[in-house]
Amino acid sequence: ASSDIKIVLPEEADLLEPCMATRSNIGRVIMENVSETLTELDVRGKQGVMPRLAEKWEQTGDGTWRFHLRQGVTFSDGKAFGAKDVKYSFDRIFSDKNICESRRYFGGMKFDVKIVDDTTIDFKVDPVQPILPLLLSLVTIVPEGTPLEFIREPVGTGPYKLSNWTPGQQIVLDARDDYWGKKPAVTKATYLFRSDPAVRAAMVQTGEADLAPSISQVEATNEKTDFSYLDSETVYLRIDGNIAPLNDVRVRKALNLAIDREAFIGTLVPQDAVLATALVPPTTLGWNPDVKVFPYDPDEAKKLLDEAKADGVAVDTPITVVARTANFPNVTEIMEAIQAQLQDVGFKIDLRFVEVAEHEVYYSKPFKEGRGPQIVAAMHDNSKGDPSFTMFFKYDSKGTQSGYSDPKVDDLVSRASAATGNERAKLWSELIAYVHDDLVADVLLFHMVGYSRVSERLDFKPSIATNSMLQLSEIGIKN
Amino acid sequence: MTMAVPSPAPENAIAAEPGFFVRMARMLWADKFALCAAIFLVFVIVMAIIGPTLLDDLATKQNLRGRNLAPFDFSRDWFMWLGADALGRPLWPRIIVATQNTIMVAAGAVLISAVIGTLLGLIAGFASERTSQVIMRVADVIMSFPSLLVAVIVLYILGSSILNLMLVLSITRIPVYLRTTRAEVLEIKSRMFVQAARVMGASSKRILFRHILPVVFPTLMTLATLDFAYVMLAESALSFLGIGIQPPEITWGLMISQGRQYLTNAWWLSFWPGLAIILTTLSLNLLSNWLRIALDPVQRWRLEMKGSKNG
Amino acid sequence: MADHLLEVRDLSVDFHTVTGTVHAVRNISYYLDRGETLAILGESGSGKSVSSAAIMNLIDMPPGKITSGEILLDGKDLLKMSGEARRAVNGRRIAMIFQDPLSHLNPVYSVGWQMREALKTHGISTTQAQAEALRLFKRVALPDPEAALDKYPHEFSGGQRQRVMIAMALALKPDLLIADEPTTALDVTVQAEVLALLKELQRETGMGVLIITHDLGVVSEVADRVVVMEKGQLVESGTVRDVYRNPQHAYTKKLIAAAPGKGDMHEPDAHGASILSVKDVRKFYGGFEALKGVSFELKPGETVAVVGESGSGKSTLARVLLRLEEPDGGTARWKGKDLFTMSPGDLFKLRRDLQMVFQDPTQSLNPRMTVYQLISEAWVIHPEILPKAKWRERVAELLDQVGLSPEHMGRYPHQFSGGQRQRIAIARALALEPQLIVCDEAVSALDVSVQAQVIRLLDGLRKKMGIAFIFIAHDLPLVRDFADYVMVMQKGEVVEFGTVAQVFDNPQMPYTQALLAASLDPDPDVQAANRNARLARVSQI
Amino acid sequence: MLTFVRKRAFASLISLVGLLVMVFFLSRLTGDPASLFLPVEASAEMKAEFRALHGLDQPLLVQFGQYVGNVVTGDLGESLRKARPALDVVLEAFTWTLWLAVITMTLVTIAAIVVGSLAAFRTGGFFDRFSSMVSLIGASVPDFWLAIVAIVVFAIQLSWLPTSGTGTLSHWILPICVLFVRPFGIIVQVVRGSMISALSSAYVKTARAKGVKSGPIIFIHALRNAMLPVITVIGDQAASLLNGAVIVETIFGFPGVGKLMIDSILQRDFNVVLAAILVTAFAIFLMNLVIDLAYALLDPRIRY
Ligand SMILES: Nc1ncnc2c1ncn2[C@@H]1O[C@H](COP(=O)(O)OP(=O)(O)OP(=O)(O)O)[C@@H](O)[C@H]1O
Ligand SMILES: Nc1ncnc2c1ncn2[C@@H]1O[C@H](COP(=O)(O)OP(=O)(O)OP(=O)(O)O)[C@@H](O)[C@H]1O
Ligand SMILES: [Mg+2]
Ligand SMILES: [Mg+2]
Ligand code: NI
Repeated sequence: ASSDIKIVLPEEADLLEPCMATRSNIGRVIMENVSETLTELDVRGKQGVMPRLAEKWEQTGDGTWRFHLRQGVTFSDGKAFGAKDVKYSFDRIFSDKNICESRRYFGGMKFDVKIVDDTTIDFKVDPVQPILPLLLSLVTIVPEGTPLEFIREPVGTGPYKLSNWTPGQQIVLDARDDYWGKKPAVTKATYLFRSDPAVRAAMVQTGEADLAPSISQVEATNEKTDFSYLDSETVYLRIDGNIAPLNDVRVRKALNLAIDREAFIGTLVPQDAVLATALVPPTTLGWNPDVKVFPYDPDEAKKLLDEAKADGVAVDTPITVVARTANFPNVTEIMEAIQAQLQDVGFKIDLRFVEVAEHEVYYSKPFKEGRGPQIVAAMHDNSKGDPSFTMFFKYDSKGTQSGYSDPKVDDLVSRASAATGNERAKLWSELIAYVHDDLVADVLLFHMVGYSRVSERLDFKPSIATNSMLQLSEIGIKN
Repeated sequence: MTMAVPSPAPENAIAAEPGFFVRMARMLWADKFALCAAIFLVFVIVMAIIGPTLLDDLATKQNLRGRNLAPFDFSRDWFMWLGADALGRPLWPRIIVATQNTIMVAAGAVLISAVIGTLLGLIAGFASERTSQVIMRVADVIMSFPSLLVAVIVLYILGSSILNLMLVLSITRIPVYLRTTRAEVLEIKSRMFVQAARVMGASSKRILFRHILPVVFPTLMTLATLDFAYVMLAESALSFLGIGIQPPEITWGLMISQGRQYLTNAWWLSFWPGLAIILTTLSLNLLSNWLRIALDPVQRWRLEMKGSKNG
Repeated sequence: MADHLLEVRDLSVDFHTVTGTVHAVRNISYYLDRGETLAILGESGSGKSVSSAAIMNLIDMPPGKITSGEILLDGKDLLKMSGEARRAVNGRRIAMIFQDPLSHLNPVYSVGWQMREALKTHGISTTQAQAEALRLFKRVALPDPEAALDKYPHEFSGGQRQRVMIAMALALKPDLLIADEPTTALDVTVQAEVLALLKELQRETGMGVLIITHDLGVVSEVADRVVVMEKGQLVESGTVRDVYRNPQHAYTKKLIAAAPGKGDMHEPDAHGASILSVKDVRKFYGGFEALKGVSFELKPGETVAVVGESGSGKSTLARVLLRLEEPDGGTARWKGKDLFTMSPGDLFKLRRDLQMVFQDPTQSLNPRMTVYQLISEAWVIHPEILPKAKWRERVAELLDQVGLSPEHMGRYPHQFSGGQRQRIAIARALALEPQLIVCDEAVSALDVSVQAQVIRLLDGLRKKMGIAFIFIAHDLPLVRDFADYVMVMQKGEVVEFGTVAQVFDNPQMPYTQALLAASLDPDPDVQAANRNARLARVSQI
Repeated sequence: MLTFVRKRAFASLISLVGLLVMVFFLSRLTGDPASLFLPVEASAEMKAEFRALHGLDQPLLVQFGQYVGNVVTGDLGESLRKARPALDVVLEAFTWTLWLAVITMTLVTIAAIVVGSLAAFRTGGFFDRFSSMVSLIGASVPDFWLAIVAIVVFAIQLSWLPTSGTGTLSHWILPICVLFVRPFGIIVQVVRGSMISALSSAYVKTARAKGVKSGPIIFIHALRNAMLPVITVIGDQAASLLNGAVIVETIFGFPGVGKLMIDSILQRDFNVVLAAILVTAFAIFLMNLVIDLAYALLDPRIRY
């Protein structure tokens, strides 16, 4: 069988910029295929952070991390890989000539990168980063001398190199002969782009493509080729807890109790989706199994509302629910159903659908002055295994999407971020429970499920990371 | 040689001319297609007026467990006969409730654009070269402004509402009417009867509206009735992109765009509203084709002859 | 019996209208032999055009309907032929010159193209067709025939368009030529040439000619036999001389009696200041100078007749005076104010006083308006003339005055005959009660009896209300009867100007003399004598 | 004629500038590209940096001044997202769209004129009823329906054609067929209406009297007289293909300018939006000029 494969993706990459590889449309093409990272998170097993370009690492007394790099690695342009490239890659991320997305993971940190020798490099970070090896799984390495401005033709150490990109039509990756690791089964991958899920599914069916990593639930009808996977996207209703009546915890609880989450499963939301108790998926460190999903209890919800009303809370104020069109599958139907359920217990809900740019205005700070009570339906993605990528932004009083300023939350977030090991897990668990049970910060809904269609000639099972990264080396070819 | 032929008996008893409405009704009766179309449109209009008050509750009652019910299961309640949507809401009451918004947006947009476009076109064809040049270049600008950009801008700045949507859609349709009208005016104004009217002292306004417009009108009507479909579908596309009408409001276009993802396994979701659009357009056009003939004295016999077989 | 070229038997044609059926032609029968010319004379609206359109299969059916009869061409019934066979007959065997050349020429093709098409349908190659078209254009005396081929219909004068139509019909060398009022727009010199051309072709090819005309002079010049129609029926037939000398039917008698050119000539007696004084008016069409400085004066109640060569700028002069076309020089003072530099507001007031009857009546009537709307529009525009309650009554009165019936009020222009449309146009001009009417060949399509009635009407108005007329015409006897002054034009210039008596009795310029000499006489004997004299003159040279 | 074209070109230039100014300011009122380019978690500083990098932090008028300065030298700026000159991005996409539009409109024009004329020739006859029905349904069918149904039938069931994409000639067939339907429906109706009047004119009688066959009578004599509204509507439809074949481009993965424009608008990639509008506007202006010249060509009574 041919070892060339075709992959059809929903959206073309604007750029193939290594430091933007955390963006899913770019990452799916180049992450670990063209551009590699020092470390890699194991998403299939339970190994945690694994070596990639770094062979091992350790933390010295003052919190400095020392990484020992792999030897004999070359870039696709023939240059040898060494510590200078790692340093350069970091310098490039922090350069003001570009806006590298990976920079956001290092917000508020001061980096001091020191080359010890050609294969050893030290990272001194202030404040100390207990999860630095995990963070480095997000940083792609480019050869020294790569322009600081965004580039369109990445050079990396990965098993593939970019051999052709016809914008609008296709991107072709070819396997490298001089790759340092195991030779992948796929020798050539062509990426095609179709926005319509039905067309993507059809292309695998007709043999025009071999892999469609995301198709819609309704298209996934063939057991042999269609697989579902937990895709690390979590749907929730972000509550702006500063504005009455949403600043009353009883009202927030009532919101939670009024929604019949189970009814969505298998109908508007795929059967395999999981009800969420936290904004992070269960595979994440510190995920708290003791937190229970709010039951569907409209009577209780009504009671809570009545109580609040008796205390003078203006529960009759219309609440605006803002959702983004095409944010996730069935968003309109789901939101309409939620609206109906909330109205059943006595809420007044104005449902508004907006396009991306406007959604952003509601979702992120600074919030508009003089706004009414607002709820934003949104989807959050954290496949990185650690809640720190979530908790600060969504709940800390300084977080850009946070609707609260709760001292206890702030304290837990800062302590957990600084902690390591079990301590870290414990603190995150505590925070998750507090946010869910006591603060009732938001209405958590579902951990979503994605579907992919894989041609029968391929041996591939999608994982939670498939949304953001698609390692060609994981794809086998049958017979 | 000469032969004389007896002179004929005076004849040709000419009947009194029937009134305008009687005549139109007779001509409508003569064209059965147009008659059906007219009846259908009356039904649509009635539904647009009373539909929402009549069926709103039925149309918004959700039932997640009965979602995407297939049509033609006559063992179910009558309102489920056309199937149910993704939230288990019965389709045909929804279509009826949606009529009001749909017709309002479509009729509003078409009327606004047709009226403004035609007026400007008449002016552009008749006025001084400079005025005409200005109008035409503005039309060029509108024409090359992608309608979606207009939509994003207007709806972003003014917010999304039925009225704004009507505005957006009408702005983008103005150039067709404008250009068509102007092109026709350029030709018609050289005709002799226009000069004759001028000799009588008819004002430009009268010449434009009484002499030129009636000649252009049928073409504009054809365009306008076709634009009905265009506007409904454009509105659907806007909804899909998140800048048009959004739930819980409903229109046929929105229903289509919501049904889009189920096209391959629950076709009825977008089929019925699509059919509603098709039937409405078809009716409008049949009626406009009929009207074109009914209003044209040279063609009118086609309908009159059929009406009174051996009149 | 069976060897007639054309025989029409018992033909009847009906038209459907909202108000009832119009019997346009009723049981008419006539025949025509090879090489013969049959003239159809008759009242305007009597069914002449319709019956000939029936021969060509050009009646829209429905709303028209041939209710009875046969039309035999060489013994074969055209009405029973298949569409295909019928088409082969049209053009190839029968050709037609239409009454209304402007609307019958395709406005978007050059006349040369239309000529060539006629020839090519006839199986002639393109280059040959070009040469033949040119030859025919020369034959019908079109000026600058080569350039004319590339011109579009609207760039011609009325008479020139008519000659294009004639050339196109003759190009086909038909066995049968139907000529519907072929010379209404031609001045008499050109008319003579065209008639001669017809005769010549007839001699060459043995063509049968069916000529529809109201001009008794034309009848006496070309026709062998004549049939007379009235109200859709054939009322009389016979040789030209018999019918002229010894008419049987009352209508025929009336017709012959009405022939103009026998009355007294007007002596201009108007006093006072002139209402219109035209000085040195010029007009260019591209490089072509259509008017080369025309000047004249007009007093209230006076009539200036403009006669002259077809294409000499008569209609152009009229259009310029009415500001339908911008002049390129000169002045025209209407009661002291210059018409050409007047503001739109003043012009509007003035429109009431100045009216025009266009040369092509069909095109000047809005096809979507009924007769009532067409005529009453004048009062919609100038409401001070008549209160709305009286409109209907007044329209009826006007229609009656021009010889139409009030029942015609609800009909649309396409439902009328050529002459009837012309009368609607006249009624419309009269509705405004203007002070000056420009009549561009306003009575050319009317049979002499109706013509006489209309002329009497105009003359009455002139006397009663002091209306002045600019009367463009080619029919010299008519001019003689109606005008005070005569202005003779040739090639954009006024070549002679004088009172009727001066011009008619004592023409100065050779062109005027030629014009008068070419005038046809209704009396076949007189005309035969004239013809012989002319031939004698030609052979002497 | 030449002076007309010159005057017209000048006027078009002015309106092109007007268009540019309008789009420039209006599009900037529709929100901040920084928050769309960067993930929601990005800090305010990063967003500020993004704006600074692309000069979006400057006062609008300054930005405009710079933009105009660049445009004059032929530089339409870089795409905010693609790190490529905006004009390159647009021209690449526009080529596809242009071909698609040209081929589709050519086919549509021919087919619609033939069908519409024949329908008018026998008004009320079977062919007229049938073709009206078909074309009207065509004009009111949602295009994505057609696209998906076409893919299901011709690509999946019958396997005659590829589902989508570019490359071979067969890739063009489905998109063109789908794009064909609506303009066809509309133009057929316009042709039909216009031809009914033309066919009842007196000059058609003349042609019949000359013995001209029905074909030339319809397509030569009447058609040219009926063409004025027809070419206007053809122009309108072509324009909407030039800047709006979004659905078809999206479904068939055709890298045209319609989809590009939508994406850029939704992402607020201003430079690409401006460049795309400039390019399509230029094409549309040119087309309108050609149409106006065509009026004069078709009808000698119209003179400029
Ligand atoms: N389409 C029509 N509908 C109704 N009546 C019609 C129609 N066409 C012609 N007629 C009537 O038929 C009669 C005969 O018309 P026709 O054109 O044959 O007259 P004509 O003898 O040629 O007169 P003219 O000398 O004025 O041209 C007229 O009274 C006219 O009103
Ligand atoms: N629009 C035009 N473009 C070019 N030439 C024109 C135009 N209109 C008229 N002409 C020319 O101007 C000349 C005068 O035309 P006009 O119509 O005034 O003649 P006329 O005297 O009325 O002739 P007739 O008796 O044949 O109607 C003609 O030679 C004609 O070819
Ligand atoms: Mg006649
Ligand atoms: Mg004239
Ligand atoms: Ni006999």
